[in-house]
Amino acid sequence: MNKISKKETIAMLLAGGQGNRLGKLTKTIAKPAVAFGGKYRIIDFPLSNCINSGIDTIGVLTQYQPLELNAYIGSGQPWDLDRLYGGVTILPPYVKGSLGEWYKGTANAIYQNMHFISLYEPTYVVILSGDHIYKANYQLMIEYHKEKKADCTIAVLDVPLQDASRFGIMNVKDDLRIYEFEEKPKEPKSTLASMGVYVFTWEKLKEYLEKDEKDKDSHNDFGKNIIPKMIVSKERVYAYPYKGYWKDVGTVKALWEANMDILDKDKGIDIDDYRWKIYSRNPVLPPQYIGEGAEIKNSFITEGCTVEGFVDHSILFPGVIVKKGARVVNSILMPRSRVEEEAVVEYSIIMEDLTVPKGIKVGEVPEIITDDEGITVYSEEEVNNG
Amino acid sequence: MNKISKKETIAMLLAGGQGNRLGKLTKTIAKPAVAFGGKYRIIDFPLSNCINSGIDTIGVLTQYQPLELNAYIGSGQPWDLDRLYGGVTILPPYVKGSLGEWYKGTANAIYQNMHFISLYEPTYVVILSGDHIYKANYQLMIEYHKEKKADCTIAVLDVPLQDASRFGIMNVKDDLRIYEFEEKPKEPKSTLASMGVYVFTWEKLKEYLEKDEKDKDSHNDFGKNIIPKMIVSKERVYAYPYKGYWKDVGTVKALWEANMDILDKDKGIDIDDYRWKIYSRNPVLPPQYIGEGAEIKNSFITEGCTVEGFVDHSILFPGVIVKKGARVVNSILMPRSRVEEEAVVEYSIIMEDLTVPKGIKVGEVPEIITDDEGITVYSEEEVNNG
Amino acid sequence: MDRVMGIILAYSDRAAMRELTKVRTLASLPVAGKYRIIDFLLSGFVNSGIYDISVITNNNYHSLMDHLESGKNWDLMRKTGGLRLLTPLSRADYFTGEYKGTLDALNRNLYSIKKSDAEYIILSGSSIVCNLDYGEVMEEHIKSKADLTALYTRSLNGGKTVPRGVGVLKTNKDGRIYDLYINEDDVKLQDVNWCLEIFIMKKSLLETLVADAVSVGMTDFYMDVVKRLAATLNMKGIEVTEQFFEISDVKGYMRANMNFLNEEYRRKAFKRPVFTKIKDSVPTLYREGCYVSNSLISDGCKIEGTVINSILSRGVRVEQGAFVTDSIIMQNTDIKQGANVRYVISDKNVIIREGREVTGHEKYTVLIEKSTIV
Amino acid sequence: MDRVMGIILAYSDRAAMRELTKVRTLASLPVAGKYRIIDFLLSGFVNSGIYDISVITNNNYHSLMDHLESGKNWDLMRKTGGLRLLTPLSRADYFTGEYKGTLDALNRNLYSIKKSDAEYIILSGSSIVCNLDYGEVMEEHIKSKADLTALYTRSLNGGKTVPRGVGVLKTNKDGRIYDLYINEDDVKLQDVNWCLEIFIMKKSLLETLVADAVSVGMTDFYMDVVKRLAATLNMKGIEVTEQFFEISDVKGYMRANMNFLNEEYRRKAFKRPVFTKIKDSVPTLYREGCYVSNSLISDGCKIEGTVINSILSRGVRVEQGAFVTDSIIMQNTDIKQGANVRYVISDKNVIIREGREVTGHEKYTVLIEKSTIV
Repeated sequence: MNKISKKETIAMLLAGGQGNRLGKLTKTIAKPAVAFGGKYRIIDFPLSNCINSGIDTIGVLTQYQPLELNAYIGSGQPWDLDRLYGGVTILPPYVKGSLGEWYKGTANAIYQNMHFISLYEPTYVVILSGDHIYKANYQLMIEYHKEKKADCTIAVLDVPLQDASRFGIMNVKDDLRIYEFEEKPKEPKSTLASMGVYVFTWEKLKEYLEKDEKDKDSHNDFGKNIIPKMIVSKERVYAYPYKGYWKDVGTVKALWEANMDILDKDKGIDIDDYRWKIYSRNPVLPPQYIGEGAEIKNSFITEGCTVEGFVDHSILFPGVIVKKGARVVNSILMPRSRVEEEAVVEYSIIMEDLTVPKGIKVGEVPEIITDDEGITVYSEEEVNNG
Repeated sequence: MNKISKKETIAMLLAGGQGNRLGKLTKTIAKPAVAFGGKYRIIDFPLSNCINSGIDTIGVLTQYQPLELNAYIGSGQPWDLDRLYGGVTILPPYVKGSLGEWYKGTANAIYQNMHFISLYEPTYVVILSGDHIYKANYQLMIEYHKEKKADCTIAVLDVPLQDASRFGIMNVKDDLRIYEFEEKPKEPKSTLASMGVYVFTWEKLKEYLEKDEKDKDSHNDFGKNIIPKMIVSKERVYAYPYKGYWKDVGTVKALWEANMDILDKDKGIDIDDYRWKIYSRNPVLPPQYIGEGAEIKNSFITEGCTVEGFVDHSILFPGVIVKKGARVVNSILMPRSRVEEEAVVEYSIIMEDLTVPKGIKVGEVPEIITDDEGITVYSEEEVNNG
Repeated sequence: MDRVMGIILAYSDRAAMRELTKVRTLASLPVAGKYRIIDFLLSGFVNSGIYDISVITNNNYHSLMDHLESGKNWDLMRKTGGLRLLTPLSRADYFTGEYKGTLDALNRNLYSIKKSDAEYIILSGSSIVCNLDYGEVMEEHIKSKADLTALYTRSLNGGKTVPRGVGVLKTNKDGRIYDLYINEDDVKLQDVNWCLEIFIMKKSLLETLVADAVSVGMTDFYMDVVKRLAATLNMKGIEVTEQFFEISDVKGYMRANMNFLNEEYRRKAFKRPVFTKIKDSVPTLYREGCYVSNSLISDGCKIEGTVINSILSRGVRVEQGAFVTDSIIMQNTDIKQGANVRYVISDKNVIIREGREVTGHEKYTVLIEKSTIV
Repeated sequence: MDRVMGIILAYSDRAAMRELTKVRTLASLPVAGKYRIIDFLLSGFVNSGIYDISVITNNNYHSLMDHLESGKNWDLMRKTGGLRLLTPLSRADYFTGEYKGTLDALNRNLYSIKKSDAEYIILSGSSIVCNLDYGEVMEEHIKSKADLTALYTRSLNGGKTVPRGVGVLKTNKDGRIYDLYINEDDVKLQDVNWCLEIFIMKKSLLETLVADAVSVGMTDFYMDVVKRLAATLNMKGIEVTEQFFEISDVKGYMRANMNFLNEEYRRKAFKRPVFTKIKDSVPTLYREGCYVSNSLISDGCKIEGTVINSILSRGVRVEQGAFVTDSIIMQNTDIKQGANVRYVISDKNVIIREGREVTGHEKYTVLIEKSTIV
């Protein structure tokens, strides 16, 4: 490899997660490749955040069902990440010497790719995950990290007290230095929750990754091991208060909600912001056709769709067909799915390429949506069973 | 993923090999990424053969130390393989369900990526390996495969009888149908050796891959399992006689020889053929500078080199420096290596970025080059020890 | 199709297009919402496996250049072949100024055409919207041993009036072309072979024909090559049985667009992919209270009002109470509250202010120039 | 450097270049073997983090377009910014023909310049070979609060004669420019500030200056803006202490090339990478019996003869017994057996036949035109 010029900051994106709690949605694809918001995938958000923040060198760590994700990322061109130096690099697990090692924890995944990071001799490394929907300027966070002379800076969100016990909570001093990190505390002392976005000074991170590898009891995880160890060792770990929309789309319900949120400007995420574009790989499809007799309200509809029925508060991905007399409400229709005449879809996610047959009803109006049960995922199983 | 248009032929390139017998040369990189011929890597040959044969869809199966190989291949643009549909796709091992599986044998590697092949609905699949230096038009082989109505066609080389026992030997009938395959036979019945290039009718290959996976005693290898089984089952397996230069560069000596062969037009491989270009990723370096007092004979020298000494029958990779009074004979100088004043390098391979210090002698003239011992590989070990 | 090179003459703008081609070439005129005419032509080549394409343009080609960029979006950024934009003034001084006609355009770019190692040329105009599969016609051309093949249709503009300037091929019963004429007035002819401006021939023949004709001072490929040599050369016509719409006046432009609202036509036109420049638009947002019917809508629009029988390009806003019907609305047009737009072609970046009314008629479409505020 | 846009005026060909610029613009003239002048200019921008670049060209730009392609080779194929080639005729009819001068060139491309959201402009000519780091001078420009900064050198052409046409900046002791003149004869001046044709200013200022000057009929950026406004605007000169060679006649071209044989100069010139078009050449083959000394050789050559004090582009063949000394040999030149070439510039695709002798003199270089057989 040619010597690569130095980059001040590079980003490492953890995209290996299986996303168990997304169930059927991640049966054949990795979580970051899950479709979102009409024409995006979850990974479009961290990738677009990077390029909009001026970070043009990104390692994407993959492990679980990566084919679709790899093909989607490709050369990185859709995110303007096809560069002579840097750009986006897929980092799968590999065989070294005569042994192959899967990525164990998040920290181990980075540890195994330290040679990649070293190529660019960065000063700072941003660690991101591919599970969250938000817009953030990482450059501002790096400036903050520099100001604080921090070794590690963790983006935090102020959450309602009743939700705090579901998060990793940071207990901070007045200057926002973190003196304690508690993973899902029963009695939270603070409401500052980790967003899973870290800025590390590379020298420091390297030191801790190497130490952590030698610790046989470690889970090799950032949240469980690296960060607590750094705090205990009195390293300068700071919280960076983030304001704005942020959503972990780790469950079917959260994914559904995050989709619905983009329909509602008050919810705080505007995907149509020319100063902070969310990039994605565009399908080659004709414009959408809205037929006579169609009725559409508060919905996002994209290229290749044909709508002749009723669509309310829903999101239609590329190539979706909604026939005459069909009714789609509060639902997400994944690419190339079809709702036939007189079929009804409510509070549902219809998976790619599937057809809801004529007259069939999918999903129902939940009394209160409290958990995943509220949302029906219409997948091949349903088709085969029914 | 968008539906992809059908491709008649796709190629699968087995690039996961560690190349044990190349020793220090493959300590940190996969064999197909080993430098060759002044500005190429071994993998440039099968990739260039593909694009020159009109095959624009290639899966590259990697496993061992893939970072450098992946970075080298990148978007595939240097081989004109950066395409909207098809192009080159890196296929690393991955986790599926909750289990990760490394590629076991060559056949298993293809088996684990059958979903990738299926995306293109090909009629024919060409299986290639990343260990050989040759130029071949695979399209002619596919035409032959069609003519013979074959299920599998294997490219074969007519080798001298005394060498035959080192190869997989095909025993054929008059019409070149293979009735027997012998791996390294002690008493070869024929001199037709497999080149490790196969054309399969995809439907057939799928069938045999699935069968082979169920066979617990199988090594899941094309040569050991798939091909013999097909022959035994009376499938139409044909030999395709290849004429021309072909070299397995699996050992240090073979790699050295193959490099020396390109200096000699009579040896039958011409890398400077505008009708069959060998493409590679070009480094960004200035033209070579030949100083006063330099003496050069029968050598390939490339960009970024500075030569002030004596260079005979050698190959200099990008950025090599040969100082005044230095002597380089019958040797390969890998990228950015340096031979200081009065140093002597003979019958050697100097590894990347290394310096042969002033006045030092590396390698010696072997009486007869019969095995790897004849060629010295100058690596970091030597530097540290010496 | 390795041995075939496509040439698109991308500059035949005609006065009857009014302001539509004031800021662009005909080839880069928006059509069917998010496309430009050239997208269909390029996609036709690419889908047929032809990846070696020259686009010859004359002037006013800024929007064309801006649209095509590297050719990457049409899979035409290649190490061999790929897309080339050929402009006048790009070569040494003995040629100056704009092209004098199609022959001059070809002649001044012969140096580039000669470089390709293609055996055949498909020469295309840019005033007919089509995403043709060239595989079959190429085969037929080779089989027929014709020197030159011209493609024609018997169904142009859905049988409606064809404006003057379109060529008609006269063929005898074995398909041989014995004459060509250009209709000199708007006509409604049945049973004639409307020339599609697509010609197939060996590259070597094109080179000879162009050099010969230019050396005796001729300028037009139609009249000075096809018509003049109809008796001498073996020229064949091949009928393509699809519906074609040509764009040489505003009426034709309207018709070619509106036709995309027809399901059958749309299905055929998009059977093979049509590539265009990627713009990273968001999906279109349909707000409470909108009403949309029989319309083709591109991404990036926001619709709160009414849209009927219309075609919207990317980034169009239709505010509450606004009413758009039987219109073509190009990129980034803002139609403010309560505005009323009927039988209108609104060019890019137009603003129609609150409550304004712009109304044409089925027989006369009103045209709003680029970046106008109404 | 996100907020900086580079503009290269790529068309200042001068008569003194003889046949060298007959088939190309000055910016695409081969230099240092495998490069073109523009490679150094573009690399300077890219290495300084400036990725938003317009190249304004006038005519004869085919080789430039062919060389630059999509900009990918300079890492300038970008979704935002990237490389734009701006040609005359590309816009609507009210501007016709070639540019009348640098101001007209800028004015006719203002529409494109205005689109960029850059804050600063670095405007560069194309007759000086340099791979500058703009980081420091940008900082200095901002700190100095000057309206316009012009870069100058005190060491042009290694202190040798500077041909007429090059600008000289008059500055007072705090660096402020109070006048500019153009040397009107070949001169050998010491202690003057040779203008590098590189100017830094706010984009908004450039837009205003151009529009104002054009509206009163002016044409030249040098005389009609810098010189005319030296009293009114706060213009500063910044010295760049590197060696510079300008190419405005054949002698200067020879000098700028031969200088690359100097180790010290070469080391500085290539300290930062210089990007160029990828050609997939094989390594150069040195055959038995060749003798090469003090020469810069590109890939793809085959050398069996003698090469001394020369610069070879890609794909040059020097056969047995052939003798090349003190010469610049461009791409794909064949020097046949026993030929003798001294003090020669051989353009692309030349063949020097067996035994032929072409000899210039240190004081007069012989020029062989492109594609000639000698």
